[in-house]
Amino acid sequence: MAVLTYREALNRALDEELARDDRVLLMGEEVGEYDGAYKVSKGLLAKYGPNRVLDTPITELGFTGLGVGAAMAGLRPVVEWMTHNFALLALDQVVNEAAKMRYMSGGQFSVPIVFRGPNGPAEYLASQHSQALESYWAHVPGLKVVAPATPADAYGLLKSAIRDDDPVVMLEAEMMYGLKGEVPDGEFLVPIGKAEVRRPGSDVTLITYSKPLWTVLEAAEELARQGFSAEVLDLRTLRPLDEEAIYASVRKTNRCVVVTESWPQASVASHVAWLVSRNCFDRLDAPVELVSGEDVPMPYNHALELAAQPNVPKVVAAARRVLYAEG
Amino acid sequence: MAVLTYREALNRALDEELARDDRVLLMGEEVGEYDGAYKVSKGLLAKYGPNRVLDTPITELGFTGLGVGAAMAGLRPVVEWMTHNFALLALDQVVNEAAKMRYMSGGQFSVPIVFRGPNGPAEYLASQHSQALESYWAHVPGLKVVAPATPADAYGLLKSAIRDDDPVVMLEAEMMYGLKGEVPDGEFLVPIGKAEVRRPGSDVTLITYSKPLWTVLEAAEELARQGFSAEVLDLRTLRPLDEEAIYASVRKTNRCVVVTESWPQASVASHVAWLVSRNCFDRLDAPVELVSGEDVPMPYNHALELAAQPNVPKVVAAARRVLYAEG
Amino acid sequence: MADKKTLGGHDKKFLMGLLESMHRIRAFEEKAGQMYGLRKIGGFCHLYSGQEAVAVGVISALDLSTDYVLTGYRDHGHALACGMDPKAAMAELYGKAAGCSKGKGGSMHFFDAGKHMLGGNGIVGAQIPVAAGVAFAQAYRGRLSGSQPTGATVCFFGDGAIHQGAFHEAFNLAGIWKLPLILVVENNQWGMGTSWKKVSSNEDFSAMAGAYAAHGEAVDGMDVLAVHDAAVRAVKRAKAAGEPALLEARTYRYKGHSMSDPQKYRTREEVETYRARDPILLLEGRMEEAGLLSAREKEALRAEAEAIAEEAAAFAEASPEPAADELYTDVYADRESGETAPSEASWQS
Amino acid sequence: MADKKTLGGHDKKFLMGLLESMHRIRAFEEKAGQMYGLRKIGGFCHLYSGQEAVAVGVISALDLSTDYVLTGYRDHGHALACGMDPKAAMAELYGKAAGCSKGKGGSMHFFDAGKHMLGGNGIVGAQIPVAAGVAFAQAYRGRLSGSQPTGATVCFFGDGAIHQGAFHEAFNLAGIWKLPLILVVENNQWGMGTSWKKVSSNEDFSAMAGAYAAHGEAVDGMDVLAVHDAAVRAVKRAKAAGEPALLEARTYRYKGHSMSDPQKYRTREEVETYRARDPILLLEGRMEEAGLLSAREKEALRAEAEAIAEEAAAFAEASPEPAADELYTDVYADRESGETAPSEASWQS
Ligand SMILES: Cc1ncc(C[n+]2csc(CCOP(=O)(O)OP(=O)(O)O)c2C)c(N)n1
Ligand SMILES: Cc1ncc(C[n+]2csc(CCOP(=O)(O)OP(=O)(O)O)c2C)c(N)n1
Ligand SMILES: [Mg+2]
Ligand SMILES: [Mg+2]
Repeated sequence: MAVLTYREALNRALDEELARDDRVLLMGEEVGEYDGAYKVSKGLLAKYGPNRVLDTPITELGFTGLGVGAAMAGLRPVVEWMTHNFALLALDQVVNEAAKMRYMSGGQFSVPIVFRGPNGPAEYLASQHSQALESYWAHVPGLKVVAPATPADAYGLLKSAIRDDDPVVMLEAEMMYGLKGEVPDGEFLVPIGKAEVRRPGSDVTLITYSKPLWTVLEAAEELARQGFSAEVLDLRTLRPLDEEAIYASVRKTNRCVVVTESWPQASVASHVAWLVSRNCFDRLDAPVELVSGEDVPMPYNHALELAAQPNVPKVVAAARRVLYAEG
Repeated sequence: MAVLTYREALNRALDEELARDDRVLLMGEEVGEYDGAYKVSKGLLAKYGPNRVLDTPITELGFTGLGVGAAMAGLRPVVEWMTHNFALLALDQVVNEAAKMRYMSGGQFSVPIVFRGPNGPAEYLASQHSQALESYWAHVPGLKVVAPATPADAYGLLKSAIRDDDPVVMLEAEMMYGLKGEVPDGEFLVPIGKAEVRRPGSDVTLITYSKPLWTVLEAAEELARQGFSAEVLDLRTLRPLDEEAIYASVRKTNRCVVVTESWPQASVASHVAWLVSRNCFDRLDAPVELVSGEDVPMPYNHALELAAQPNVPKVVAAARRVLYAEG
Repeated sequence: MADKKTLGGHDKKFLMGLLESMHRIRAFEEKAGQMYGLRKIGGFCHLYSGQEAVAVGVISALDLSTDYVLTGYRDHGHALACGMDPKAAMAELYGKAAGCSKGKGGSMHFFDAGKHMLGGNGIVGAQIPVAAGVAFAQAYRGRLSGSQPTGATVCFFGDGAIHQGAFHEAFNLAGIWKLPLILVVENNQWGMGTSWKKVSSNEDFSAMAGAYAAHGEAVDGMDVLAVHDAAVRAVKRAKAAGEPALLEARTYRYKGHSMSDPQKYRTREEVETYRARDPILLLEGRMEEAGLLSAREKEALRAEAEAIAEEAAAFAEASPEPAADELYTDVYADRESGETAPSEASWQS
Repeated sequence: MADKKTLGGHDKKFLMGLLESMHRIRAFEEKAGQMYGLRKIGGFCHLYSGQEAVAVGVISALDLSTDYVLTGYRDHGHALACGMDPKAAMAELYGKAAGCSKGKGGSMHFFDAGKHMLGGNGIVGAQIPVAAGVAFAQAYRGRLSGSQPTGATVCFFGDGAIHQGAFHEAFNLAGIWKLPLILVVENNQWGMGTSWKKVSSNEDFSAMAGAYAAHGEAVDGMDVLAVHDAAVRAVKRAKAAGEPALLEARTYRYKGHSMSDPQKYRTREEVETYRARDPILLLEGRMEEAGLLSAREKEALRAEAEAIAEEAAAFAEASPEPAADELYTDVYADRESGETAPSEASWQS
């Protein structure tokens, strides 16, 4: 089992899929000569050439839509958005074309495409560059949405996404690219739609996905020191949700906190919190809590930007609230 | 008290505000010579001339952003989107410019602008023209979001929105423009952020907003025939939410159904359903139910498109479920 | 053969084909309008009457075994010109299961994978980047096998759509990547109730190609032969060198923007002026003059087109509604049972 | 006065002003880079070194009591050229409460309402429609009082931004509504690591103005006087007739795209070639030649600029962090206590 960074794991997945299937291609800003703004595509231009690894102009709507058309015509493009913040410019092509093509053509056309890039806050980048936008994608039928938190999942979900016949949006995180983890040596796929228990526990379920997983695992550690056994569930896929796994965990612990770095209102996280509230109604010993990014644009100042995000004390406090262990 | 259509009420509000304050202007596709795609702006070009009522090209990103700049420079534009579906092209300007300008300038700039237009399904328009997109706006701090369901609220909320110093997104509905209702004669404002009880009741709270209010009121009527007293709460404003009014009602009835025509996942409605689940935890006698648009792109076929939307039987069934009166 | 008469270098068979195609569209749209009036069809319904020469002229320049067509919501004409079965088209307007999009797409979303008709888009301008992507796939496959593009892609859109950022972004992409993309702006002079001049800083659309160092050409959109010839030139360049082009076809729509348009923004005279240059009459007149069309042939074509439209309406009327559970199918590939995605299949073939 | 020497028609006082302004920016950016190295500043930090002649040349053509400036994320130079206090600018980079955006905006979001500097935008190209809106407000107020625009608005953006749909849409709007908008594309030849030629179907940006029937002009962006003169012409036309313009300033950035850029995409020689045409050296040389700048004056300007930058850093260092509850202020107008929105106030004044 090799230890790879999240970045290397994505790179390996792209490399293998480009090698396996010549319908697969990568396009985006700086993915070629620059080796990727965050070096995810390092070496791929050199290996696969400019026909298959394409540097685009800074025209998110245009090249995203171009990817959709290429997918309709049978290719399997991977479109890199330098960050999800910029993908707002391309939203129409994803929501109105990619997501609806199969349906509005009465099943005649597939759009096998992957849209991917970093999401959520990094550091000192202020409001326009620090948004966790997964809720926009998860809202839309016709899309699949994955948000891997480990190098192994980054690898296995990207490969599954590329092979999927539907449009898949993948959320990475700038602060995770350097994160190291074990990745099995042979080729493997992580199924889209399956959550994973990252830490078993019996007193409270902490549900999260993407980068906050690491905060939540630390919080679980701290809770253990305080005498509470927290189960940590990593959703991995945000659409379709693995409802079975969610309820199985909460039916065991009877308490739940959902943690996200996105804004709270109309979010994936509050949706999950409602699903749990509804479907585990008779089993819940406390209301489902939400720890989210604060409901403000992201400030530049570092102390303020940290305060705007979920952290260990906030998660621990929320867990203690649902454990009625306050104060 | 005059009886006006929803359309006439909006028109009256626009007319009065244009007359009151020459910083107010209206722009959008077909708002001028055509009198508005849905005739909301009827007569305004004739009355206020082409400097203040402007027909735009079909460039949603461009004219929305232009509105933002005009607002920064002290005007009070009302930007009409022919429908919210097309506003996806303009999303970046609303989310990244309008919503963040005050914050990222450290409070130096206001963006007093109103973005408005019809939202949600009409009839036979298929997937790209039949989306209820309020959750996209309600997700974003820095925006205010209103969704009036009656002519009086359409009038009073539009006037408040125009006078507000923050960007306000207003959701109307094509199928409501012809709806008639009483509108008080004198000038009045409906405060942003206040919900309204449309029908008092004691057994179950039905929470909704915009067009589905009328379905929900019918459902309440049907429930009354079946012996259940439903309270109907019209949110009117989706950001900021009137949490006080929501909890006051549910603490009285101990049961709640939220009704929306949007997709369910990561929606305003499931967020409200979670808020109720959390904040009325000890008072709820049943899980909070959600009746939403089906989780599919909208089909063209009329029977299918009706089946995709909330209707009286679905709302009644959900209410009966939380009343444990099934079967 | 010296006795074979031609018109502008085109033989009778070809010309009759153009005429037949234009008639078929005209008759179909007339019938659709009529059935809309009878409430058999609902929603928007954007008729193509008056613009037939553009779709027919351009699409007749294509080889639809390798070329592709995309358009906006005013798509009936393009679909029929691609060879879509009028029955499937009319059934779609009726929302029936036998419709070209199973009754799920409706008037704005006609699709026909077999005829390489890739829709039918409701968002003004959104088809332009998508079409660039289809052209990209053609160039890509050519490049991977060290050859020319495998075909060309035509994208139709209106005078209202050209100002969308999507046009600018896609055209630049087509230029830098040498995509075989032919952009056809159907300047019918109105975008809903807005005169194209009012919202265009530049009144020569074909000159906008200059901003992308591409080929631009203006053509009389009522003259199907002029349109055809311009398209042939553009298609040739596109396939040979991946050179994108912008064709501006000046044309006119006879009906309202959609069925609910009171048309207060224009005069009856304006409509009459263009009707006098009707694309069907124009070609008929020139063919008659050249001795290529008899009165009987002329009448037969018209009658045949009307019969086809009639038959399409009867078919649509008799067709069943989609099953209730169709609401939930076609959302994801794997919600269906074991079907292969068509784009997958078309790549393998 | 015959004894008053000039250069290209500009007197010494004016020229010294340009030189001072360019020095101030250069020294500020040097200091910012240094402090970034010391981790006093974080995140992206896009330095303007090398491009000073563009901001200074254009902004010196404006009357900032009525004109406005907007730009992208590489905004330090424009802000300083507008007269922003370098202390407030540096404090912003440090994220301090005394920063020009209270430490909430950072490097990419410099704002100064008093100096009519309207930001500082992080989304490539997004400032262009916003700037068109500011120009709209100027035209609007003029029209309502039956007169000319109340001023002009300048919008700066990069060679990478010109392909965004936002450019196309905003330029067309400026054309049809006759907005006093001057679009200045700072073609520094690289958009991050991408050569502008690689992503541009047209290698003459100023010619793109033709697509909007507008005035386009290319200018040497290292020559502050050439830039200034071109801007004066454009501003004049804009104010008189609401004619929008596109100026292409060919320039170069000396530093990496942001602080983390290894710059593998270009050679040292390329950078050196442009450094040889440094805008500051260029103006200094010409002023010396014309007898308008002594060695002592030259040295003094440089030293003064460095002192100002030094002082700015000291100020920033000593300034307090924002209070913790600042996280929640400035989200909505009514979350603050009784303050009047500045745009309201500026309208009333
Ligand atoms: C992005 C977007 N904005 C607005 C609309 C509403 N709309 C539909 S058609 C139309 C006019 C388009 O005019 P044009 O491009 O000239 O095409 P034509 O209808 O003349 O064929 C408008 C504004 C839309 N469908 N999509
Ligand atoms: C919409 C959007 N896409 C991508 C980015 C990331 N990005 C920031 S700057 C930049 C390059 C811009 O180049 P150019 O316009 O030439 O300006 P320069 O940096 O040379 O001043 C990119 C791709 C962004 N900020 N916004
Ligand atoms: Mg038109
Ligand atoms: Mg550049």
